[in-house]
Amino acid sequence: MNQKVVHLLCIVVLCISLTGCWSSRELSELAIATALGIDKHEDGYKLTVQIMNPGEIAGRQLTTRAVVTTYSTTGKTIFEALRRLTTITPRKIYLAHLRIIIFGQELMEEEGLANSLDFISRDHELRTDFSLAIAKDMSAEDLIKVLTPIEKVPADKIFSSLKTSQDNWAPTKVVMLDELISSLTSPGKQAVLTGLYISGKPETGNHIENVQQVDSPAKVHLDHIGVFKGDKLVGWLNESESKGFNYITDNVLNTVGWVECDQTGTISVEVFKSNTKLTGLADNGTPKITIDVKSEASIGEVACQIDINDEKKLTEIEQKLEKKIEEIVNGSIAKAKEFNSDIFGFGDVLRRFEPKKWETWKENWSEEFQNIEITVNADMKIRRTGTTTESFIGKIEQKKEKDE
Amino acid sequence: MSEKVRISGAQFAILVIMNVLGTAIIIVPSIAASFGQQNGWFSVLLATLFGIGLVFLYYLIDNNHPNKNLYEQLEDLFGKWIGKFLSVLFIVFFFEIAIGNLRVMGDFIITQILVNTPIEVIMLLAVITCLIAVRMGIEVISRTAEIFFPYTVIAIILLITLVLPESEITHIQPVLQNNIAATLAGVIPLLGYPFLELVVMLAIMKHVNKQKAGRGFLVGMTIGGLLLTVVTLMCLVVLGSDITARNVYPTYVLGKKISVADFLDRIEILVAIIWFFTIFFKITISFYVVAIGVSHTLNLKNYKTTTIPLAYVIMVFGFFASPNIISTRIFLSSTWIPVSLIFGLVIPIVMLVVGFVKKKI
Amino acid sequence: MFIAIIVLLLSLILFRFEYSQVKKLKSKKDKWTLLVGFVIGLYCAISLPLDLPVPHMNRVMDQLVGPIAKPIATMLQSFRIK
Amino acid sequence: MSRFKIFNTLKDNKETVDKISDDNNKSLHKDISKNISEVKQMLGNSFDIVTREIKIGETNSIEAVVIYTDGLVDKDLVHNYVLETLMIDVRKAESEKKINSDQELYNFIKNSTLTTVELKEIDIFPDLYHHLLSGDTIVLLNGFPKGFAVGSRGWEDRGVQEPSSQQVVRGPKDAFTETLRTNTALIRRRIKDPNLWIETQKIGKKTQTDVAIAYINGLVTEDIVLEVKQRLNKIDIDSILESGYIEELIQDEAYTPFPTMYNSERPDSISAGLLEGRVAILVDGTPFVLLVPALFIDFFQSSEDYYQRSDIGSLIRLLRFFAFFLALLTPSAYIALTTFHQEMIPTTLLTSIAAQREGVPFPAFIEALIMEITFEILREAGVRLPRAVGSAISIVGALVLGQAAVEAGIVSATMVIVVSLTAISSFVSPTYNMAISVRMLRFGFMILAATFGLYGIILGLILMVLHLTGLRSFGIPYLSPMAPLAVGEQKDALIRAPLWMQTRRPKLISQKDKIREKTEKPKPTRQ
Repeated sequence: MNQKVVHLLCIVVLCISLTGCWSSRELSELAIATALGIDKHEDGYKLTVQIMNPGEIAGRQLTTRAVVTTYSTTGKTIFEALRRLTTITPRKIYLAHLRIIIFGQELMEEEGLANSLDFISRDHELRTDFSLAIAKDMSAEDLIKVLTPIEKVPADKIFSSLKTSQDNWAPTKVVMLDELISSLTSPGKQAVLTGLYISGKPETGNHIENVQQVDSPAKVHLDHIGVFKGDKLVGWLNESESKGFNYITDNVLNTVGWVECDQTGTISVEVFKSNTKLTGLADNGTPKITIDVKSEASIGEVACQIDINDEKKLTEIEQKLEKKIEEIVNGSIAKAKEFNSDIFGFGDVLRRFEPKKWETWKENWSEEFQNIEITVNADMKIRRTGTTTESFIGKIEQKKEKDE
Repeated sequence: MSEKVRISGAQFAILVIMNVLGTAIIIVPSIAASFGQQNGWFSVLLATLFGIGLVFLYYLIDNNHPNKNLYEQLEDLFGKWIGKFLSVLFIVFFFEIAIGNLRVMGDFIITQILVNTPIEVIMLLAVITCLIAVRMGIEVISRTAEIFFPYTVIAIILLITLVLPESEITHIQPVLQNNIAATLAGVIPLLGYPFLELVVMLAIMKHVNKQKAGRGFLVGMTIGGLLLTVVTLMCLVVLGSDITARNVYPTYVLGKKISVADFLDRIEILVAIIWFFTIFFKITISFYVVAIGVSHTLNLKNYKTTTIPLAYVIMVFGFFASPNIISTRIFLSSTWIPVSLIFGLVIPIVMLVVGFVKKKI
Repeated sequence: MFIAIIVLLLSLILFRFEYSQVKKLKSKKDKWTLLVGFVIGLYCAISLPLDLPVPHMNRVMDQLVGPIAKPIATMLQSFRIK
Repeated sequence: MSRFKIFNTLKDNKETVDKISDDNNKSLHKDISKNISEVKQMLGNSFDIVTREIKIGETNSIEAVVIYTDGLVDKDLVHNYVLETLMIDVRKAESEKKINSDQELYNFIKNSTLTTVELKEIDIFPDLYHHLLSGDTIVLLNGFPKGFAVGSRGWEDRGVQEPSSQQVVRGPKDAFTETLRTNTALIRRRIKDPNLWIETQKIGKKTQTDVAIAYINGLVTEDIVLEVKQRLNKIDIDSILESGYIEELIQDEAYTPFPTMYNSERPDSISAGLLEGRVAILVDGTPFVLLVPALFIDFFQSSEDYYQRSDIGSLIRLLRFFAFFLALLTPSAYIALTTFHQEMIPTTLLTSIAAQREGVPFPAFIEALIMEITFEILREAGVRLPRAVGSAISIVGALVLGQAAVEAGIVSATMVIVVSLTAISSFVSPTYNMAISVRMLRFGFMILAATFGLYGIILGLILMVLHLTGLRSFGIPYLSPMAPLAVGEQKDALIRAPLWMQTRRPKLISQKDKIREKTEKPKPTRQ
């Protein structure tokens, strides 16, 4: 009965469909951005964007042209700078596949993070699955320009090495956008960002020779964690402090630690499981935090004469490792206190355990943070010894002695 | 006039669920978190309990007048002219639900999915689809809902399970320790949106088998409310209260968090598009109810007469409903509360009381 | 202007089809409702391209229930996180 | 080619014939020569009409004529049982002095001479033409304004062969043929139940095609049978050449891309349908038999599902539904993802797609359209071409076109993959007509995807489902048992439960004689 009308409407739908394709963008009209660098500039911001050249990555005939290109502009705001980029880029920049955003150190120290972050969190094109980092002692622009071997797209290299080093080595941390924002806004936590820097000859980084040599002259490193207070960068944690930070924030998936033997030499262990529990307590009005680190490890390398078949010796090693973890953790906390920045989220812990007291501490938490009492309990269990039991090093040593 | 068709209890329950979720699923977590912070999920839970209470009220009303829809009941209870006047008010209320949801849907699509497309076109397409659905009748609507329901539920369950690894229970701790007053206050806007809007179901309840209507309503309301609660809870647990409150569409951000083995990620649009089903049915039901209301009030022979003009009006009023997304949020937590209380609670209670009194006499 | 004319033309075709359907109902009221409804609908339709005034429903409601809504809103606002 | 003898029951044709020839109810003449000349004139001296004038009897010799249509009759039968008996037996009988008058001779011929099963007296011309053209032999005697129609139908026939569509690996390999009798026989051989009723009627003013409706009385809902009959009676058309004519003229909804009647050339599918309480419509002259009511899911079921283990059958059925959606949505999803929602594609995949599209001059939508249309043309060419070259050419065409187009940079390799995936998926459908619907709808979805991305696709899906839920096939909701949901029917919908679990017939189609079987779950009898 009303079939006619329905069909008419369907035709109308199709007509409308045929007249406009407002939001469509052909793939060949897009410049897929993989990394974004934000630096301070006298005009406001300097924006550097790394765009990949798909034909060089997956095309059928690869040439020796670079796989990525970078463009830089300046602008009063980031949004403005990004749009101004269209005057020099051949295509519209597409940000949804961004892997990493790098901030220049200068910008972080002087300007702060907040203004840059708003655009990043507001723009619909940007997702949340990219990581953020700081260019340590250099501008983000220089860092973005470095070509990397193996991983064709440099941003991919940085992203994946951030991930693998977080998973296997521990002194770095992949910081995603929402985590960063929530630690920036939370009164009981301060933000951190991993630092990146170039070693070798940075000036050769953006030449194709950088990837043509076996040993690239310019390499990207990542092993420091930048500490924020408010939204400004106040300092850096070194490798061992970064590791301590990751122990406290329960961010250790797998790492390697070593202790010295009784004699000369070292034993390395692979920590394959680590859990940290933070408990807060208000003890007579002063905040108190207990850090329980429970780790399991296996022996990875024995470079000294030791009989690891001996349980007592194993317990000794365990105790040494525990002590070392405690040292690392305490070192990290001391550094944080030095910067007066609660990067571990102790305030958040107290908010959860002592919500009432927290309300009183919240106002001047940075002072309270200095007085915070911290107890570290490390518990290390060695579960396995690898594929061999006793090391052959002992035998070699004995042989040496005999030969002498 | 309304049709003489039957819909099954299960179909009715599905329609109720679709109406509870509707657009609410994309913005309720934000509203809840902006009040109760980490306890926002509790506000939604309380509102759900209230909603379940509402079911009994509506069930009693319907039970007094089986086989009569809302407009017929109003005329029965209050006489022809007062009844018609109240019907008109209800029609305006349902009309507002239709255009409000249309607008929220349009805003959502152009903010997140089709950025450069004019909102008029998005809304026009949705209205045309709704129009076709409304003209096909409540039977076809409820059957279509039946077809799409599994996908909606699977999408929500997938969302919940896939973001589970990202969740951190610390985000909602301490549980119910502070912010209690704000948590309770947060229930109030949630009552109006979406639970009191469920009064719309009174207008189609007569098509449902009398015994099954109440059960369907109850089941639908419970499942819908619980899904809303769980989605809010997941938003809070995964994103934290701050980001949940800050985002306009936190559930969509939650969808962005889906990542299974670095392979099954970036599927939030798919999830969002599937929620579109719930929104579609919410708009369609309100549209349908407005259409039968108008034709009942004017004593028309066929409700389809009014559908095409109404489609024009809904489209344009939807476009002008609110100047921007912020005003929609303000509207939902201010004006909409008394309005929905009047139509969803006060008038139904009066109807119930008058019904009882009349029966006694 | 151009869009308005297209909208009008499409609507007239739609009206023709719909009117032939409604005619079958043999009800004067239905015919009149359709006619009046279409006039209102057309006004709405061309108001978009021609910028004619259309009431903003949310604002109308704001004004109608403002006296009750205001205190509730301020009360709620006080509970909101800052 | 085997030769089939067809014996038709003559009596039930009377009414229809009367109805058709109301205007021309001319009686036969007494004079035989007048009759002959009238017949010859009416049929335009067609050369396949054979008239053999003979004289019967010795003493009471009567002029007679035997008329038949060459090619439609079984010549042996005419020779042995008509001509021979008339010319020899009558003479013998007469010589024994049994026949005295012409009237007696007439009765003798009628009762004792013509030794065929079917014999009918005719007295008007329309009857004569009808029988003559149906393959009966007409015997007219001089002096009588009436004659005999002797059932002698028998013509060259294709014989029962393997079905050309709906092939199965396991299952019966016979198929319906162009002859109605053979087809009914094929069904009867499967269902030896007295309640299998077959009613015929003639449709088509010029073609006079036999259309039979078959159903199992007691299983079928009478309303459906009545509805089928009423709809068939409403048909007023001059020709019915295939069951497609019937389908188009009696379906519920004229404007729908979806088939609301099932057709099959497999006797086992049709028998299974009859046993579920459906009605089959058989049309003379085509091997495709219609089955009503037909539901959406019927088009995803193959009779082989029931001959295999239930788990295999279920999985394959699910695969078909999946393939349905692939065939429907793959190109549109590709367009939507590459032109609207690039963020949904994993970066590495996006890079390789982007690299391929780098040199392609067309937008993705146009590219998809070109490839889809090319493919449709190839497929159509493959079907119509002589069988020997058809498939080879289509494959070669696809390969050459696809490969060369990619090499030349006109289309991207991904698009070729997308189109071939779509094509393969559309071949999975066990019924041809559902596959055609999908082919058509695909283009609509592509347009929607090109303008609104996934939003458009979703709107299209909602519209499609709205349309599907609104459809009915002879009163049965098309999407049942999914919407309205019938939990009990799910055993034979998306999946195929083991036979011993399907104890009841589909209740939507028939409410009568609900219990199908009472077999218990099989287990060894000895513990």
